[in-house]
Amino acid sequence: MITRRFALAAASLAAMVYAGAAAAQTPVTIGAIEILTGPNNKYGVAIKNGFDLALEEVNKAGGVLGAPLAIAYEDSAGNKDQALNAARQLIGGKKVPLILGPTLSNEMFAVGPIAVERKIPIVGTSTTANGITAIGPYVFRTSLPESDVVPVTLRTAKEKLGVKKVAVMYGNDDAFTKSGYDVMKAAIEKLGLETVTTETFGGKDTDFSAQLTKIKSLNPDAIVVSALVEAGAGILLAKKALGIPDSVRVIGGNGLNSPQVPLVAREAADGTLVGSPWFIDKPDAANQKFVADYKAKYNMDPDQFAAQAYDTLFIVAQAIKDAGAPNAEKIRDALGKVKHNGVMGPFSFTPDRDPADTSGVVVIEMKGGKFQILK
Amino acid sequence: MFAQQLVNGLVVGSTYALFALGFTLMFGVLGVINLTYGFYLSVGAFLALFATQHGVSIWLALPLAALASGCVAVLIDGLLLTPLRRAKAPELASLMVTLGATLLLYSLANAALSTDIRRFPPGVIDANALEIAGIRITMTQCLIIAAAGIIVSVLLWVMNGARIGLGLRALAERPDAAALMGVNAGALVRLVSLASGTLAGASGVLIGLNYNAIQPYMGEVMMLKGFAVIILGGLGDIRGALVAGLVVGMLETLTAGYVASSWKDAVGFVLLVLTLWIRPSGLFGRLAVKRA
Amino acid sequence: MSAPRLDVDCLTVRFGGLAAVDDVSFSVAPGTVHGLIGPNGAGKTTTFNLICGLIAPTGGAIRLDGRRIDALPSWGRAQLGLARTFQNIRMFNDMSVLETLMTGMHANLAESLLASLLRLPSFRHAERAAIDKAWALIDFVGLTEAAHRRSGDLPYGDQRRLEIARALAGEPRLLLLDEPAAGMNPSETQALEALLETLKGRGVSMLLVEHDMRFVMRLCDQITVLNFGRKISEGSPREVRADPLVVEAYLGAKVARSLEAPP
Amino acid sequence: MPEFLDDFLFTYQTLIYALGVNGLLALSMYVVLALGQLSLGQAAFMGLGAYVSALLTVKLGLPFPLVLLAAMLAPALAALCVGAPTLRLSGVYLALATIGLGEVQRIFFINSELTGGALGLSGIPTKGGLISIYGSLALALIAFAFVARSKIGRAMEAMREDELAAGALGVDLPAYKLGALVVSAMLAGLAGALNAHVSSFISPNDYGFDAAVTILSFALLGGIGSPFGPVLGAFILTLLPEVLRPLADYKTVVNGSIIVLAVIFMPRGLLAWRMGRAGAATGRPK
Repeated sequence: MITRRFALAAASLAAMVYAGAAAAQTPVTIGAIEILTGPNNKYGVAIKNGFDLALEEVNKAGGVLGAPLAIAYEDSAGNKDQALNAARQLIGGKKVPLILGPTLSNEMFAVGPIAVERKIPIVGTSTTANGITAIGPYVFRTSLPESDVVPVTLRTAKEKLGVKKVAVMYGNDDAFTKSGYDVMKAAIEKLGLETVTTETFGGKDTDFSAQLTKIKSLNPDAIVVSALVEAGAGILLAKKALGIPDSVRVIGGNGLNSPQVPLVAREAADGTLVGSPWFIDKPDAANQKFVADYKAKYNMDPDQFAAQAYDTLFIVAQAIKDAGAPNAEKIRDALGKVKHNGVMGPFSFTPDRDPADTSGVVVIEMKGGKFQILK
Repeated sequence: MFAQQLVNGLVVGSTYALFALGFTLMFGVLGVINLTYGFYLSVGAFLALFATQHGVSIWLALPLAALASGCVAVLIDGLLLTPLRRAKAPELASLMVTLGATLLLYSLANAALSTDIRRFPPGVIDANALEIAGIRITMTQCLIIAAAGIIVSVLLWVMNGARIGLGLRALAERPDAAALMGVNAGALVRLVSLASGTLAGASGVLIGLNYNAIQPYMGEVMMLKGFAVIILGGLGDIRGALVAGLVVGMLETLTAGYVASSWKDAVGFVLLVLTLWIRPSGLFGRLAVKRA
Repeated sequence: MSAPRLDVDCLTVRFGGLAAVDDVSFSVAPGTVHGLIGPNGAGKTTTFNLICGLIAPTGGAIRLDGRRIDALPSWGRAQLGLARTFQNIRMFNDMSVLETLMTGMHANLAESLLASLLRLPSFRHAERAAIDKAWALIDFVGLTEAAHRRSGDLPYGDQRRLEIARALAGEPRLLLLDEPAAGMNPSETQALEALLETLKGRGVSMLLVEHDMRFVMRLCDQITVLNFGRKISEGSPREVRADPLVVEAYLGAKVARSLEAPP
Repeated sequence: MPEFLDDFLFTYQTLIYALGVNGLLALSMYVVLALGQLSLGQAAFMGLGAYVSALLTVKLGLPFPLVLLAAMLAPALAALCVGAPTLRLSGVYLALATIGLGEVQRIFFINSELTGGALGLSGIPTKGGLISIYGSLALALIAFAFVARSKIGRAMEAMREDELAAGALGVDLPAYKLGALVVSAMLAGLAGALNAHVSSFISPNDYGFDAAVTILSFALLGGIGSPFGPVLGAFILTLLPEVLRPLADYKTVVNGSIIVLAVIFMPRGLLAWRMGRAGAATGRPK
C-alpha cells in the first residue's frame, strides 16, 4: 500500500513539475486493478511499471483535458474476491470513469460483469483468454488474444520448418494455459497437422519426464506447449535431458514469451518458437526508446506485459482526450475509434472491442538467450 | 521406452522417499505432524543456491546447506512445539501451530525472495546425461537414488541397532517414561529435529539440482505428495516411507506414460484414501496408536 | 434399579509377548464393594481398562448380568451402566461443576436434537430435571459452595469428589474407582470413605483399585489380589490378609524396594 | 433508494456478501473444532457445494431452494466417505484425509469437461443475496447456540477437553465425530452455493489448501467457546484488510500469525468467550 500511495504521489508530483498549468487542476483519475502482491505479482508489477512509465510521458506532454492523468491502483493479489472488491471500490467509491486490468482472465470473468452493470469501460491489457470481450459491451482488451497469435506461429512453423506431426503439452490447472491449449488445438486442426499425443501437467509440477519420454517415443516434428514460465522452462530442460533432438522445436504460447525462460532453461531454451506482437529486441525506434527508458527507470528488462500496458495507457489517454470529458460513456465511445501506433505496432479496436490489427505479430525464436525473428 | 519410464519413476520415487523420510521420522519419534517440514526443503535449496553463487563447490554447499536447514528445524521446533509439549497440548494443537507457521514462513519467504524460479549457476554439477542402452540418466539422478537407499539403511540401523535408537524408541512410545529412564528427552527431540531438518535440506538441494527449479514454495508442493507417501507407508515407518515413495513415484510415472497424464497427480491421493479405507496402518502395518 | 453382577472370566491381554493380565477371573456380586489390589505393576489398572473397554482383551470374557460386553466400545459399556473414575483425574476444565455433572448424565438424559433445536417443552423439562439432580449431587458430595466454579480451578480433593459425582450422575449400576484416594490427605481420605460408605448403603456396586490398605480393608466386602498379572488370592479382607501368598507378594515388593533405596 | 446508499451498497456488496459467507464457513469449522477434531477439507466441501449448485442451476435450471439442498447433500456424502474410515484413528488421520479429499476433488474439477476444467464455470445467474446469506447465517448461529446449551453441546465440549473421559460417560464418540463432520460439510457446501450464486464465476483453484487454512484462522481467531466467536473471527479477518489496507498485502502473514499465536498463547481463541452449557437457568431448585 505504501508503494501504491507513493506511486500516486509520484505521479501527481511528476505532473506538477512537468506540466505547470495542468498541475493546478485536480487530476483525472482512472482506476487499475492488478496483482501487486502474492505469488503472481510479477505480472501485475510489470504491468504497473508499464503504466507508470507511460503516465509520466503523458503528463510530461500536458496530461489530458488540461489536467494531469492519475491512476488509482488496487491490488487484487490474484484473488477473484479481492479483485471484485477493488472494482466496486473504484466504481462506487472513487467514481473512476475507466478501469485498467485486471491482470488475469479469471479475474476479468468475475469483475467484467460489474463494470458492464455500471457501464464503466474496463480495459484488459493481459487477459488473453477466449470470451473476455463477450462479457459485455464495456469490456475491451488491448492484448491480442491467443487465438490471433497462435495460428500465425503454427502456420509459420509449418511453412518454414516443415512441421507436420506435433505433440501437445499444456498446463491443465490454470485458466490461462488451458485456454491457450484450446486455441492451439483448434489451430492445429485447421492447419491439418497431426497430433501424436496430448499431455497435461500441473503449473507447479517440476517433473515432466514421464510425458516427454512418451513424446520422444512418438517422434513428433515439434512439441506445442501451453505453459507459464516455470513449467515451460522445466519442460525445455527435461526435453534436453531426455535427449529429444534440438530439431524438434518447442512451439510456445504467450506464456513462453518471457525473458525468464532463458534465465532458467539457458541453452535448453534455444530454438523455442513463439509468436508475439512484441519482443524486447524489436528493432523499431519507439520500442528501443521504451526499452531504454524502462531499463533506466526500473533497472530491469521489460516484458510483454509491461509493453502492452505501456501502449494501453497511451490508447486510454487518447480516448479520454477524444471524449472531451472524464465521462464513462463518452470514453467508451471514443475508445472504439482510437488509432495508436505504439511499441506493439499499429493498434485499433474491432467492433467487438478486441485488437483489430494482427499485422504486428511476428514469429520469434530463442537463440543464445535472446529472441529474434525466425528467418 | 518402458525401461526409460521405469528409470523416470525410480528417480521421482526416490525424490519422494528422500523427502518423506525426515517427515515420517519426525512423526515417528516426536509424534507430531510438523507441516513446516516442507519449508526446510526450500531453506536447503536456497542456501545451497546462494553458496554456489558465491563460488562454493556444490559438494561443500550440499552438506552445509542441509545442516543449516537442520538448525532452522531445531530453532522452529524450539519456538513452536516445545511450549506445546511442555503444556501437554493435544496433538492437533501442534498440527495447527505448524500449519500457521507454514503459511507465515512461505509468505515471508515469497516476499523476501520473490516467486521467480531460479537455478544453480552453470557447471556446479555435470548436467549431461549418461546413456546406457538407450536409457538416459543424469549424475544428479543417480545421486538421488543412491541417497534414498543409503539414508534409509542408516536410519534403520540407528533406530534398530544403535544405542541411541533405544532412547529414540523409548521417547516415541512413552515420552514420560523415557524421561524417568534417564533419557534426555530435550536433547533427543533436538537431535531428531536436526536430523529430519537436515534430510529435508539435503533433499531440497538434490531436487533443486535435478529439476533446476528453486522457488520458495517448492517445499509446499512436495508437502502434499509427502502426506500421501507417509500415510501409505504408515505414519512413522521409515522402511514404509521408502517403499511408499517409490510406489507413488512409479505409479505416477506409469500413469502419465500409459494412462493419462491428467490423472498423474491424483495417484498419490487416491492411494491415500484407499490406504485409510483398507489399511490405515500403512504398507507394513505398524499403526501409530493413540496414546491414552 | 437393580445392582448387576459383573463376571470377569479368564481375562488375558498380551502386549507384545508379555501378558499384562493373565487368565484372571473374579466376580463382583450385586450391591457389594469389591477390591482389586496388588503391588505396583500387578495389572490392576490394565484389568480396569479392559473392563471399561479402553483396551481390547486378547482372550477371556467380561459379562454384565450375564451379557457379554467385551466387544462393546467404552461408551457402549457406559450406556449399560458402567461408570468409572480415573487414576489421574480427568476433568472437563472449562466446565463449571454443575455443567460437569450434567455432562455425567449424558447416557440417561432424554434430549433429542430436534427438541433441543426447537426448545420444545420436553427439552426444557429434561434440562430442568438434570439441573435439579445435579444440585442434589453437588450437595451430596459437598461441593455446594463450588457449584458455579470452573472445575479446572478446584483443589485436588474437590476434583476427586467431582469426578466421583460425575460418575454417579449417570446413575451407574457398577462404579469402577481407580485409586480414588491417591494423593489425598488423611482428612480428605476420611471424607471420601464416608462418601463411599453412603453409596454402598444405597446399594451401588463398586470395583475399587486402591493402594491405601486400611481404606480397602475397611470398605471392601471381597478382595481379589493380583501379582504379575495373575490372580494370587481372593476372599474377604480377613482371608486375604491372612493369605501367606499375599503377604509374600507385598513383603517381597517391600523388601525389594527397601533394598533398592539407599538407607 | 438514495444515490449515496445505492453507491454504498454497490461498493461494498462483495464485502457484505463475503462477510456472511465467511461467517458460515467459520461456523462449519467450529462444528468440527468444537469436539476436538481438525478438518482441512472445509474449502473442498465449499467447492463441492459451489460446483454442484452452479451446475444444477446452469444446466438443469432447478429452483434455488432445491439447488441449495443438493449443495448440502453432496458434501455430506463426501464427508461420510472421508470421515468413516478415519474416525477410530487419531485425529491427524482425519486432517490428512481431508487434505487428500481436497486435492482429489481439485484434480477432478480440472479434468472434467462438465465443470469447465481450469477455466471454471462462468455466467452463473445471480440468485439469493442478502436475505439468503444472512438468513442462513442467523439460522445456523441460533441452532448452534441452542445445541451448545444442551446435552449435545456438553458432550462436544467434553470430547474436546478429554475424549477418553467423555467416552467413559457414554458419549458415542464416532457418532458425534461423524455427525459433526457431516453437518460441517453441509454448512460449507451451503456457503459455497450461496457464494457461487452471487459471484457469477467459480474456478477449481478458489477452493484450495490456502482457502482451507484461511477458514481455520477465522475459527481460531474467534475461539470456539461459543459459535459466536468464529463468526466474529471471520468478520474481523474479512474486514481487516479492507479497513487497514496495508494489511491486505500481508494477509497470509496475518492469518498465519493468528493461528500460531492463538494455539500457543491463547488456546481458547483471541476473543475468548465461553457460553454456558445448560439449557435453562442453573439456579438451585426452589
